[in-house]
Amino acid sequence: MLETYLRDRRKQKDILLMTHIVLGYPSFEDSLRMVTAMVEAGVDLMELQIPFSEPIADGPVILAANQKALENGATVADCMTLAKTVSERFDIPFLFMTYYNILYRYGVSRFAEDMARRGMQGAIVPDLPPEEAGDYLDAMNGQNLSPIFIYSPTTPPERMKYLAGFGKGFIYCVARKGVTGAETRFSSDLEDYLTRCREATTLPLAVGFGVKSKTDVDFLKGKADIAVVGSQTIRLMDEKGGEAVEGFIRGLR
Amino acid sequence: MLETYLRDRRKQKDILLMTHIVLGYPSFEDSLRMVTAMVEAGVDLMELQIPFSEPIADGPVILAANQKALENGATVADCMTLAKTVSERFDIPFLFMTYYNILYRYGVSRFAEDMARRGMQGAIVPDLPPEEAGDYLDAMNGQNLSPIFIYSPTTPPERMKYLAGFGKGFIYCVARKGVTGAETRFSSDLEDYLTRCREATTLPLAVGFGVKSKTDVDFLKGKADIAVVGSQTIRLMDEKGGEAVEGFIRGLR
Amino acid sequence: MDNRGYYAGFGGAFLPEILVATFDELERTFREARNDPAFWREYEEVMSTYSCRPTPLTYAGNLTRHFGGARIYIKREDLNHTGAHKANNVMGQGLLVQRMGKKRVIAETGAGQHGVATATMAARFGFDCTIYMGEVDVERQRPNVFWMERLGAKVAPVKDGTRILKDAINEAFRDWVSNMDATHYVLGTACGPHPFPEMVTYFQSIIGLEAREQILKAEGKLPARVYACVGGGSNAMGLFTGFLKDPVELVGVEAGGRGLESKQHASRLCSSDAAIGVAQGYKTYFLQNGDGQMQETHSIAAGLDYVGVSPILSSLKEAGKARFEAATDDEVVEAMSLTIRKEGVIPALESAHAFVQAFKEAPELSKDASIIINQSGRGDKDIFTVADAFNDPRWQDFIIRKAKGYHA
Amino acid sequence: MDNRGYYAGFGGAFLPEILVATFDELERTFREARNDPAFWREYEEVMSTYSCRPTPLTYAGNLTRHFGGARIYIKREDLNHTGAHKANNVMGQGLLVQRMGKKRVIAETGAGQHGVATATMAARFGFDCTIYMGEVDVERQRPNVFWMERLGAKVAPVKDGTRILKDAINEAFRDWVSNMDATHYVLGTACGPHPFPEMVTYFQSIIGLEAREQILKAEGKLPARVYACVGGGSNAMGLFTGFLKDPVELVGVEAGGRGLESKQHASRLCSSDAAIGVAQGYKTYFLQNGDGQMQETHSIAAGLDYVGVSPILSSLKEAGKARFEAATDDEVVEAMSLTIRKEGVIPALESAHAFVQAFKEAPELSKDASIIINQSGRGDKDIFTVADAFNDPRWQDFIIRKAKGYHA
Ligand SMILES: Cc1ncc(COP(=O)(O)O)c(C=O)c1O
Ligand SMILES: Cc1ncc(COP(=O)(O)O)c(C=O)c1O
Repeated sequence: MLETYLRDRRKQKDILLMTHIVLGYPSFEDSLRMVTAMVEAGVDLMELQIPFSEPIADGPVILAANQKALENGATVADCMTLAKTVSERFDIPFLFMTYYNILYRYGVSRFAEDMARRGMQGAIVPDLPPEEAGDYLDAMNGQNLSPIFIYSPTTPPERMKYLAGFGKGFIYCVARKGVTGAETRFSSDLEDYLTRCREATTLPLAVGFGVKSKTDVDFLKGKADIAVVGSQTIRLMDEKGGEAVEGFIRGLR
Repeated sequence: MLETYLRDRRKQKDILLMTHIVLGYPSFEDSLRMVTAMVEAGVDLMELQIPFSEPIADGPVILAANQKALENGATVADCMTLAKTVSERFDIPFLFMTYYNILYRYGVSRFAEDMARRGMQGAIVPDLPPEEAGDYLDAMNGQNLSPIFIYSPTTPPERMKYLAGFGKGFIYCVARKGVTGAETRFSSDLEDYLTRCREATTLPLAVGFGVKSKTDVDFLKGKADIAVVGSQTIRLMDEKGGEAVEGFIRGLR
Repeated sequence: MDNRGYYAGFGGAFLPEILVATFDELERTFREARNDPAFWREYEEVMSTYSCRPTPLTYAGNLTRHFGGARIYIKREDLNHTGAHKANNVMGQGLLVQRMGKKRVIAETGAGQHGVATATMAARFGFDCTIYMGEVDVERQRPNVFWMERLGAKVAPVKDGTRILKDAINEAFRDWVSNMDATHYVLGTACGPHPFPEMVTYFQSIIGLEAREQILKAEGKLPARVYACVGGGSNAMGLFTGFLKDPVELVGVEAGGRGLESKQHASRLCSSDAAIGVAQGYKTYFLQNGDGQMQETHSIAAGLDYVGVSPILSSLKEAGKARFEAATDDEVVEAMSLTIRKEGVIPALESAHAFVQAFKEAPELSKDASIIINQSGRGDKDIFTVADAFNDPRWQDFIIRKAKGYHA
Repeated sequence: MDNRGYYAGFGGAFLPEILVATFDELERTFREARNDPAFWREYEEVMSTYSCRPTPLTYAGNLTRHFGGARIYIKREDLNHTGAHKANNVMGQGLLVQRMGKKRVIAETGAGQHGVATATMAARFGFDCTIYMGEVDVERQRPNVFWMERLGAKVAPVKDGTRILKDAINEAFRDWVSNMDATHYVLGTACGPHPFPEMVTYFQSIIGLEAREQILKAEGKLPARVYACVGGGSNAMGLFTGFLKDPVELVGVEAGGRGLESKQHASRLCSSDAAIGVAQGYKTYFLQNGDGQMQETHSIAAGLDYVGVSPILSSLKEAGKARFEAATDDEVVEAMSLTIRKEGVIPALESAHAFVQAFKEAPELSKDASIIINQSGRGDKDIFTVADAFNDPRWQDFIIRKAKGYHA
């Protein structure tokens, strides 16, 4: 189970690292290379984003990657194939991240089955609050997969508790308002917010949106369990090529 | 007096000829040349049009001549000067034709005085019905000048009589609806109309609008006293030069 | 015609003889309609089911606060079908054309606004329609030409004279004297020979009647002043008529163009470049030279770019019953800009003239007082002119790209 | 949020967690306003003094005679301030924004119509305003961009995705998730997460309420059918709401583009290219591929060129309570042309879709029956598109000359 893995791993490390890539961006070969590099660099778990044409919660960098992947012909089937390859090849948990329509069109329970069969451990679906997630929760739970839910700085404490009731594996705390990829201020406000998150759930906490340096990761130590690095690696790959990514990730902790 | 002159002259000819030119078109020298040629060709009286920027009752040919004359700088004073020259030099009656604003701005009574002083015998002002013409009639009558009024095919018999009460010299019968210069059908309708005109007044009748050949003039013989040739001479001058005009006019009777 | 439509010496009917009978018929028909109480009701019915009368009187709270004086109201003629007060006049004349049993209408147009309105009326009433439009305006106002043609009207470019509005009027008269039997000339403003000034004013008076009722309802008392732009004068007469007997100051605003000293303007009532004269069938102030030749005029607003002005306005001016001011092109763009931004309404360039003067005077009036500005039309019809007035580079890029798309 | 806005399984609120609180506030505010009888009166007051509601129901006698069947009525949403029914929605949301004490609004726009309406509302209410518009549309719809800027709005071109309407919606959401505290997102149609479909329908229902009253007054009985074009579905829902409980057939007309077989259309409810899905926060029929990726759409009418459709319409379709048809681009131009010529009204290209279907069906209906077509907007705003659709060579010359004047 994802949560157990994370708790075990946390015993060995101050903070865990989760990275994020968009599958098929710019190609599936590149995706595989990125996963390899990231695992070698020591990340503890990864989000694999199935590209969607309307990635409403994503900022410009990930948005562009989604589009490019689709233009290059990425399909959900390709993503499933890659998922199988990486979970067989590497020893860390992989999660899908995507928008609900991808699951809906695939068929939610079929999607969960196929995920499980390919060794995936969970999913993050940012446009699916638990109120809309009946089928999804049934399917995920039926396959022993972890549905990851999200906290935001605007989420009131009662709702945090409510969300915790549905989440498995960990809670994804978005560090600030806005979409992925923009600047985050690692401040006392963020600290207060994480305290509220901590009080609302016993699940491990992942913090994402704007994490892009060792300083950021250090800031999170003791306040969260997982630092999530998303747009920054894509930005790096776009600017300096995939090779730069491994070094970058090694340097984060 | 104009009417007496016309009656005398009619005793000698089946029909009289009145021609029309636009003063200052294309220049005052040309105007003088045209008058000379026309008089030599035997016309019995002439309308000299003082150009106006809004010649509402004129068709394209005379309209264009008005504009050109103004563009070339023609002024009312120039027209008065030419009027003096021609009435001193030639032995036929000259009339001004123009629109009321020219008289109005000049001062109606001053205009009449100046006309008389320069030997002009009357005026045709197509946008001045007798109802609006109090000052004008006083001034013209005061100077023994002939105000020419107009009949049209839409004028009912009573109004013809009414107009005849104000007119001096002759009545100008427009041959058809429309503006100067278009085609007129010399038909039994026209004949009926002229019969109505004849019944309404004892003044001599001039017929204009569309007279442009010997056939037209012949048609009018016995039905009217004066044939008026207007646009056709300007058209001829534009197309074949002033020299062609004299021959044309000679050929009309 | 007994009543020749004189207003303290202005007006009259200086008609070619051939039109006398036609005007007699028109005047008779109008007189009868006016005396028939059912006629005005029919007119109101048409205007409320085909256009959207009564048009609102909008309280301009933001502008009021901005100027800190009188409470500013805007009469929303821009919401009329076809986008201006011109609809009132054409629909009214359309009803008269029906009464006369005529089957064809003609009209002049400058900006194109009255042409579109007339073509619209003709489509609706099933009349044939020819619109005379100066060649210069045909070139400038292509969008309106396009719509007139879609509406089934023939647009006849006038290539004579200065090739603008006054020449189009002349040409319409030339058509009329040939085809008066089945044709009515729908003159677009409160000018021309009697009964046009009276008739157009009658139809436009719906503006003032509504506005008076609306302001009394909103404010409980009459406004201190009312403002309207003055081209031929129809929207001004329409508004003023509602308040003629009231202690309300009537302010007409003419096109000051590049300034009253520049000779490039269209101010007949507040510039010494104008003098009384007779043209296009009526007596009024005209911009003319000493010989009586009409002068070229200029305004940023095509609809105000005319040499003459309603004889009724001339008489109101002489009697001191209305005050006239001029607004320059630059002032107009500025007032328009402010109005759009503050209230979200887009006055036509013509209408914006009235706003200029109202804005000058509002601050000096008491906060208890109110004023009404007539928004005679909407400005979005003027995109080509307005974009040029604002000198918008991205608009120019857009047009250039568009042109390239046509393989220019 | 207790009521999640489901209509027979369509709708819902598929929200990023960060917006949940914002939607709770919006839904609460809307609920309170709706339960406050003074609120609808305030709304009507705004719509009648700032726009010109009630808009007329115009009897189209010429078209009726032309088709020889049912009596045709046209509901005149084109006469609204800013030229379309979009005004109803934005002014209503504006009042809610005031209630919430927010100071900034954002909106998406495709054709520009909703952008202009929102910018207008923002100017009037004194809100800051940003309009998201696909880069492709910014290029195509420059006139509307020009006016939005004059109105004080910031127009943000969206360079992502297909760079049209749906991408503008995504981008507006991205703004909102960053700035929800002081910002309200004025969604332009009856789509999106709950409560938008219900809320937009509520404000647009003024169309149907008026139309019902008006037709009863004019005809003494209900119409046989009512027709509205369907983009997102707001004008259709607005009209239909007035007749939902009546024995009146509701007909929605989608963009058939180059034909339903061509894949170049925007028919979600009457084409097998569409399937149920979840995007932009709600569940409905979307034009999408087997993977759930949204497809490119096409319509001559920018305002219908959208992948999704109101969940309420989807539910009406499934329940057999409304019928949906498609009109092709060519049919639209023809119907528009006929309407302009016969009645002197200029439907927007969007609205003309409704006319196409009504014209197909009018002849088969009895002469005693009546139908209502919703003229959701006016077409003169679309001069660039319409002139291209009519392929007018003189328009092209005009643009080319204009471009030369800019030293192109
Ligand atoms: C919007 C608008 N306002 C005003 C005018 C000026 O005309 P009038 O003075 O007759 O109202 C025009 C003329 O085209 C116009 O279009
Ligand atoms: C005039 C007009 N009609 C219809 C629509 C389509 O929107 P809806 O289906 O929400 O009414 C639009 C959208 O821009 C529009 O501008």
